[in-house]
Amino acid sequence: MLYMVNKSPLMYGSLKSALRIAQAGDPILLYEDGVYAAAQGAASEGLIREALQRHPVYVLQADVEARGLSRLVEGVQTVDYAGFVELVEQHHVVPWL
Amino acid sequence: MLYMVNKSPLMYGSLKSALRIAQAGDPILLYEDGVYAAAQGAASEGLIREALQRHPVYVLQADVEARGLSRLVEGVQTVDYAGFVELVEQHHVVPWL
Amino acid sequence: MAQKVAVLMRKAPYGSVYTAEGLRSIMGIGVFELDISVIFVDDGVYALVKGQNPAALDMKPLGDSFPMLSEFGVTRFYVHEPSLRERGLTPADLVMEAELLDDEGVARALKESGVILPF
Amino acid sequence: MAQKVAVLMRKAPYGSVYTAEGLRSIMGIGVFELDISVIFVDDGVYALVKGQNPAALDMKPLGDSFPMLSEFGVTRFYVHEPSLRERGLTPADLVMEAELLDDEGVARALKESGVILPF
Amino acid sequence: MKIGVLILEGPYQHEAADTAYHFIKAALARGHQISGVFLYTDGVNNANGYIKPPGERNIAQRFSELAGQGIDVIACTACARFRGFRPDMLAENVKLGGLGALAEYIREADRFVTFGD
Amino acid sequence: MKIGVLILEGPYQHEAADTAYHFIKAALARGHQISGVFLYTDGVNNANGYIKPPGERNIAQRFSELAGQGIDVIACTACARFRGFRPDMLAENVKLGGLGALAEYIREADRFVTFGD
Repeated sequence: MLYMVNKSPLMYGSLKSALRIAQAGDPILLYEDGVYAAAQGAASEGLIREALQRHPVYVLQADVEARGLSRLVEGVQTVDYAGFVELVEQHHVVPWL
Repeated sequence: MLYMVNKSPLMYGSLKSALRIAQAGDPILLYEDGVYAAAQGAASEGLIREALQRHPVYVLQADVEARGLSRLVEGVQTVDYAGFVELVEQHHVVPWL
Repeated sequence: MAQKVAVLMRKAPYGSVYTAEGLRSIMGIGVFELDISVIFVDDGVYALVKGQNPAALDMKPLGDSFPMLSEFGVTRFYVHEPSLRERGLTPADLVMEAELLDDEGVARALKESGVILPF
Repeated sequence: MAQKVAVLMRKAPYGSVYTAEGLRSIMGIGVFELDISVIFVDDGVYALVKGQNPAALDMKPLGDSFPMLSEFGVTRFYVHEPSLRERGLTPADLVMEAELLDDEGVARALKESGVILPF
Repeated sequence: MKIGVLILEGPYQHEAADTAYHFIKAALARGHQISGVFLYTDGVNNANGYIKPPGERNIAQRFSELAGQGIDVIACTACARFRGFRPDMLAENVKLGGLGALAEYIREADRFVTFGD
Repeated sequence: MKIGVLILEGPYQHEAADTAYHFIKAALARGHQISGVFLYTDGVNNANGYIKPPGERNIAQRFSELAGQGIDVIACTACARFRGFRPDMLAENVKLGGLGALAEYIREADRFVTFGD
């Protein structure tokens, strides 16, 4: 299952909650304001590093660029909208709105 | 200043953030989904108990009733819309949306 | 075989329309040969709390509508037990019986449905 | 004496319209004899990050508009320093210089304005 | 006192417009004046006179009634264009206007309250 | 593959309708079919043909164009009544419909994606 998270991690509990439910190996897609979770040096970095131990973690490129996020936590993979679609081809989708 | 919080405390960071900024004596009004923070036995109870040490804490009655909240943390005061207006008479307003 | 759908309720009622519309969507699509389960996680569990009375808000109460979904053929209701506990609630506080699930149980319930509708 | 207004920016840009509309509201009301300050707290500090480029979203970049608010007579910009730090950011990451405030400083800046417009 | 109100969300999706309405009614009941209600961003949709919710509260009618009592209720013109909200959709007594109206409500008000999400 | 899409938020206020559009375009570019786009709750406002954003992306036009390419785009009738959205406001090729359309898009889809807040 592809868990999709679109909220910033320091003001919203949705990433933490999604990670609690998602099973090892389930990919996590950070999109819209969710991409802030991949920022290096943020207080959420530990959460993402833990997530990377159990999940492939993706960020949506257009949302990363929009927000001027230049330094992403190592191991986080960038996908464009085509890559987003590819993830959806491979997995059923759980939008963690 | 009257700090107004309308989000639930376990999924949103707004109560915690408002309490970080509000100065001792500033009243806190919990309204809309914010009233869940006053629930007895919830994981947010510690946060409210701490808040009560420094602030008068109010919940909006109509929102409490709507959500079936029957057990409120001791010390939290209930106001109706008229009481909400009274608080606004006494204080400038900081909606912590 | 009917397509399986999980309606995932994660939001609190009344502060926003999602609980009410999640409920309405179940009644709306439930008559069209879909195999629907409802999963309450995070603030979504508040939807099932007993004694909701939004009369002063001039809104309609939502809680008691969930048990009536059985009339639409919806009988599988799951509640994330940790979400309940963190909110100081027990199954006795809810308007209906529902199967309690742990984290893994929720993941499994989601996986059993190809389609997740989040509200 | 002009009424003091504090525009309180607490939300991240692009995911929702609030940052853009907070900005637009400042330009819109700034011409009407109001004494406006802008306070960035929580995710609001993201509004000032350098290098924003929402071209692929077909949206307009917001960051560089804030320094131009001086043309509307708005010159007091405050950034909550803990919010910045928790996001792994430093003043060098921002599009403009702003006064850094601690918790108490933000409370004081809010108190100095009778009117708070939250975005 | 004079109290100004800003609403940032539309009808039904969020409770903001409901809370604003109940607050305004209570403020009037306590003898206060409302310097104005400004409907901004999605808030403009609260002024849509075509709203017809079967068997539920009519949020547009509420603001129309307040406006009918002489309270200034103004929906942001630019937001309206973004949202396909045309002048003919305006609920009775509600008007379209620019941010100058918001500035005026702020200047006149002893207190100012924003309702949003 | 066949992919179904549900949108729960209106235009401009949240990024949901933008993300949905870019996702649908990319899905089409990869050769997929869209079983349908259902506009629910505030999502119906994405179908408002009167949207005229000066100098900005026109979100209604996007969905109108998708519908013009033969993709089913349906806005929820009941939500429309709640929001004062009348049939004459519909962007070209977009239609009003009930939840049966959503059920159909779900049944036909190999994947189903919801965009909201």
